Amino acid sequence: MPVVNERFEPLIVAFCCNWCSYAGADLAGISRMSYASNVRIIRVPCSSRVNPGFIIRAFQRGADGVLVAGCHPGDCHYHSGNFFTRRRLTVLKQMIEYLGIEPQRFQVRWISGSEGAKFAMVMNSVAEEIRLLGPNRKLRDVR
Amino acid sequence: MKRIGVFICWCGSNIAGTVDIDKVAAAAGTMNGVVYVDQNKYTCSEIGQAMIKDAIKEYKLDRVVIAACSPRMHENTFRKTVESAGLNPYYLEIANIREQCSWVHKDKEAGTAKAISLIRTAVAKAAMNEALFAVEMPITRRALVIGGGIAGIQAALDIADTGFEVDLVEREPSLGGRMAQLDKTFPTLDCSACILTPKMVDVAQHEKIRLFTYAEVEKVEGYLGNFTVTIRHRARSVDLQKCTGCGECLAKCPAKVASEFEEGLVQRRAIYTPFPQAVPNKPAIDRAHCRFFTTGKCKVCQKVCPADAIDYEMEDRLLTNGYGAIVVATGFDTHKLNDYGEYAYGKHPDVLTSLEFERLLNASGPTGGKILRPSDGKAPKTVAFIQCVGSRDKAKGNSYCAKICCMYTAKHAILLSEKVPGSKAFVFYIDVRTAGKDYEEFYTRAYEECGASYIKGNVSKVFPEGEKLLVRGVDVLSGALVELLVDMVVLAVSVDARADAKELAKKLAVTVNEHKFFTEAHPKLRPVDTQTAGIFLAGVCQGPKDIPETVAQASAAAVKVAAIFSKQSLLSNPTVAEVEQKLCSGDMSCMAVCPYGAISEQVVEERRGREMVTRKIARVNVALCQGCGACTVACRPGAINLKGFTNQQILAEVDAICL
Amino acid sequence: MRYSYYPGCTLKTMAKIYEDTALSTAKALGLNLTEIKEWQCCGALYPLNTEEIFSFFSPVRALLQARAGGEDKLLTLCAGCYNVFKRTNKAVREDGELRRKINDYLEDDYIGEVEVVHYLEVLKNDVGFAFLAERVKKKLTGRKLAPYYGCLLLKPWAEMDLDDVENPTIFENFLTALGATVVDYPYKTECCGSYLSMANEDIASAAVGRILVSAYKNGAEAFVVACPLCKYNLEEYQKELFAAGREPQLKLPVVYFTEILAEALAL
Amino acid sequence: MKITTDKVNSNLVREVEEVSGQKVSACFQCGKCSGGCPVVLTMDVLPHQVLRYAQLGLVDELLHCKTLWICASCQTCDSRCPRNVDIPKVIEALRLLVLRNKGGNYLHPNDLSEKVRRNAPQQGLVSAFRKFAK
Repeated sequence: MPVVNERFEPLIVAFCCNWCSYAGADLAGISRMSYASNVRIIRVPCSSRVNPGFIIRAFQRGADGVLVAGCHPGDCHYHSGNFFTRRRLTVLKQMIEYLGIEPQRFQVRWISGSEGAKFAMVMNSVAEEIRLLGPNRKLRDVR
Repeated sequence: MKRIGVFICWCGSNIAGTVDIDKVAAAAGTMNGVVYVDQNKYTCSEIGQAMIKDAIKEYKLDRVVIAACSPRMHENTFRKTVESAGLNPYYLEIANIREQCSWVHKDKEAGTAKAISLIRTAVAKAAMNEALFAVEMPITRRALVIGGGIAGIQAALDIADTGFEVDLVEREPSLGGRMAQLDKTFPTLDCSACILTPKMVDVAQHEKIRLFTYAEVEKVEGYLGNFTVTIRHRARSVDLQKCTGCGECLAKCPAKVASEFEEGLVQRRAIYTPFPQAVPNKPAIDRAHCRFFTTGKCKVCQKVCPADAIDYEMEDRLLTNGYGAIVVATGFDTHKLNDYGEYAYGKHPDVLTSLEFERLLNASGPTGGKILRPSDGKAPKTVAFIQCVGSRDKAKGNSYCAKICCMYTAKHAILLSEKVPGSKAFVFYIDVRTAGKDYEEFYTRAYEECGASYIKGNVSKVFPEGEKLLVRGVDVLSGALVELLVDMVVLAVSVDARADAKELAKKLAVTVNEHKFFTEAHPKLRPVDTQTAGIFLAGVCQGPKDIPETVAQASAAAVKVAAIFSKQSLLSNPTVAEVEQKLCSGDMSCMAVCPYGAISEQVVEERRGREMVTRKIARVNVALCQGCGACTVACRPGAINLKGFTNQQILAEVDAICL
Repeated sequence: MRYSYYPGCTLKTMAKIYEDTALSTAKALGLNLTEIKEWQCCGALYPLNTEEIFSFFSPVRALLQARAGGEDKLLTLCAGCYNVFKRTNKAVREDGELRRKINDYLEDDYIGEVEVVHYLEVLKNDVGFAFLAERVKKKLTGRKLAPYYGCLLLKPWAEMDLDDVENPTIFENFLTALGATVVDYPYKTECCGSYLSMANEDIASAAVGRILVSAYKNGAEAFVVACPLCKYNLEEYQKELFAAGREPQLKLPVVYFTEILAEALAL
Repeated sequence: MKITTDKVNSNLVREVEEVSGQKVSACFQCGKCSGGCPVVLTMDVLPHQVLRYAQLGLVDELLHCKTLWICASCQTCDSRCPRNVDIPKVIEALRLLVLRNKGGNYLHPNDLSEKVRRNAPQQGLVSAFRKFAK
């Protein structure tokens, strides 16, 4: 067995709603809170814009984890969007688990625009959890 | 093939410090469709913007990616730059390599790698960007002001003075709010009512202002420029048209309740005007306490009313109006003292809150402006003022400083010395905070000229000792125990957000902080705006502040409203949903999830084979659509897309990230 | 209604009358108290530091015994025991780290299942003061009684959660139910000096003096207490002040609330 | 007394914080603790000063003060503290630092008065020896 010295760095795709979580990510930056660099943020207007297809696609293309972050339920900029998100993604989560993907690889979190520290904390904990799981091999395209 | 230009900003050392710009530029040059890469120390500067414009022309760029700070910062600036170079503003894409990269990753290698990835993602999206066009939307040039205290009054007057119409909604039967309860104001000691009541009258008489008292906001729909608000006009049981305000009924009403305006120090009747200078100076019946409404018998007010203005049949009315902008000015509640048993409030009549003491000072108050003990009607010779009651107390009260108590307590001490000769004020404080013009001088006056003794130390307990009150604490500075036998104790109660602030926030779709104060859009640069366009904040509902600050904020909110109304129309947000007719199955799942009612059914005629058939499909009203995209996911055939955030664009971003 | 019952060391000796009257009144009110087996001293004090793990064993063992007895609630009388048990129980319930440490030493795992109650609390919540008032055979009309809470019943409020810490009413409502006149005085929750009287008698004496005088001035004829140590301090220093001639009027008896209850129930 | 950088940085402060589980820096010196203390008159260092000394590293001074043996742990102070500092726990930590040293005991059975021996309830004796001796 070869000795692997290099630490596995997972690739995580994060969908952040413009009004809360993306703003929270900006606030983490403004407050200079450092966090794991594994996360790539895609800005969407609302978490309800996130089509489950996007998440599956990320796994297909080789993402090791996917995070969807929106406003706290009840605080949605568009009144009700994140309630839809919650319902849709709960179903998706069950499907993803059924496919044999570890549940930690797909997470939904609520982070407000004033929770910069929480954003950083969530990024770190998600990155760490997925790092421990190792690379994702399910659903991947043969390339 | 698109011709994409990438511009990388150093932001001084903010980005260049943790991201190897040259390496990033080299990598960007190899990306699909990129024909030009440049870097600049400050891209947002005039020189930086000029560079972009020149490059667009020189290299015939048709898409632009700027790698710089957050799009929430400068997206609009750069869209204008791109537009002035002849491109559609939505051909621009921003890679956030500052807030979400250089500022959060200390490791230069990791930061550089991430910056490259972010730019690749933006390039992939930009390649699919399409020209988007805003449409002009007419706006309703009438403002709604919620709350009739000094903040709401000032905002309403300032908006109305610019010539636009204002509706002012006040929950109580009269305008005035907290300021009407005050006696004098710091640091000038001018009479609160004398400066407030003329403004109240101005509101009532202003031709551009419609005043709705005894009314509350029930429901808010719509968006900037076109809000639709339902207002509940509570049944006043008094016909304002007929009532002359003679006051016959007030004297004869047999039902008595504690007066809210007088902080419970005296009783009012069930039919009442809150205070003598009320606007409108016409009563309302408090049905919860009215004898007729509770027992079915009485009707004394009707009998004595010479104008036949009493109407027991009156019902709440719901009226719906359109507004272009809303100012929230709902004020505050004083902190409830349930958890402060140590101060004997409610156990001894001579322990008062600061607002109760304020009423004792007031010439129109229960004592006619004399400071008298509620217990025996005698003037107190020694008064202990306890500051920070419910403030700066994360265990039992508010963790924040209520900001106004130091100053109003100094005022109380000064007024005590003036009104009761030979009296003595003891002020117990944790810190005295007097930041404000002429504030420090005012505080100095309290202890230098008016003889107030300031004791640094929070009182621990007040012991009723017969007629007197034993106040026990320490002087932190000397370490001496303090035991004062005083005639009266005044508690400087903290300022709370309104108990129902959260409910109103929900109606307005704005947010509150952990203390239920409304959240401003940016703590420094947008202190009057909320995150919801077209809704502005004024006064203490946003956070504790004194009268000058409140007035300043109210005027600022008014200007914000006037700025919106200065145009006939607004440009719509072009990132709206769009239906592809041939894919739409007409099952209307999209309609069910749209929070704005922006999707409706449309019947279309189509050729199917040889015949023409009609069928229904979804249609998006671009004026109503706010671009959340919830419909795009609900659509089973995938017929709805969101412009600017299309499925194809987002998938391209996913692919670029996972490359 | 059935309860496990923890007497504690003082109730078997110095405060025997407290236990006797509690048991007889409980019986008269239809409460079934079963003394738990093999109990030890509760430790008298709740440990105020993060290091003393062993101080928790004795109360947790008693709680385990109570659980073994099959009752949901453990009834206590002495305010000291009540304070230790209630806080220990809460700590075990809420502090996972502490719970793990304690259970490492014990044969059975305890996670805070038992509810710790004081007899006064039982009278208020389970019996009900209205019901109690109906059962009174000899109304204490005209008796001017000063309730004395002390510290241990109420503080720290976040952990004890028995009543408002500054203006409690449970004692007052209890005495009112018995028909007595409640004497209100601002020192009813002030500390009597507690264990200081064992070592620093002067200090305890000063603390007690204020309480005694305030109650007396407000018309009290007797103190009603729930703690043997409070009773000791109030009685002993009253005697001293009396003997020293400083407060010669002071001759206020100090009785347990159960004694008063027994009297009202004509037991 | 003198405040020096060495004292402010001393390990003793950290030890007090560790044993007590309390953050002494949370205190903003309002004095509400001292004002309500039933036995404050006989203390040489008042409760709020205990916190102040601890903040400034004057722990030696605290280890020799009478206050440690006067506090009755009645918890009146922490029930009113606006900063959620449990002062009796801080005092307890200081007391333990003394008691854990040889000869640190404050109370010996022989010290008890005749009255206490005869009449005091067990509850009081157990409490006193747990507080004042190891």
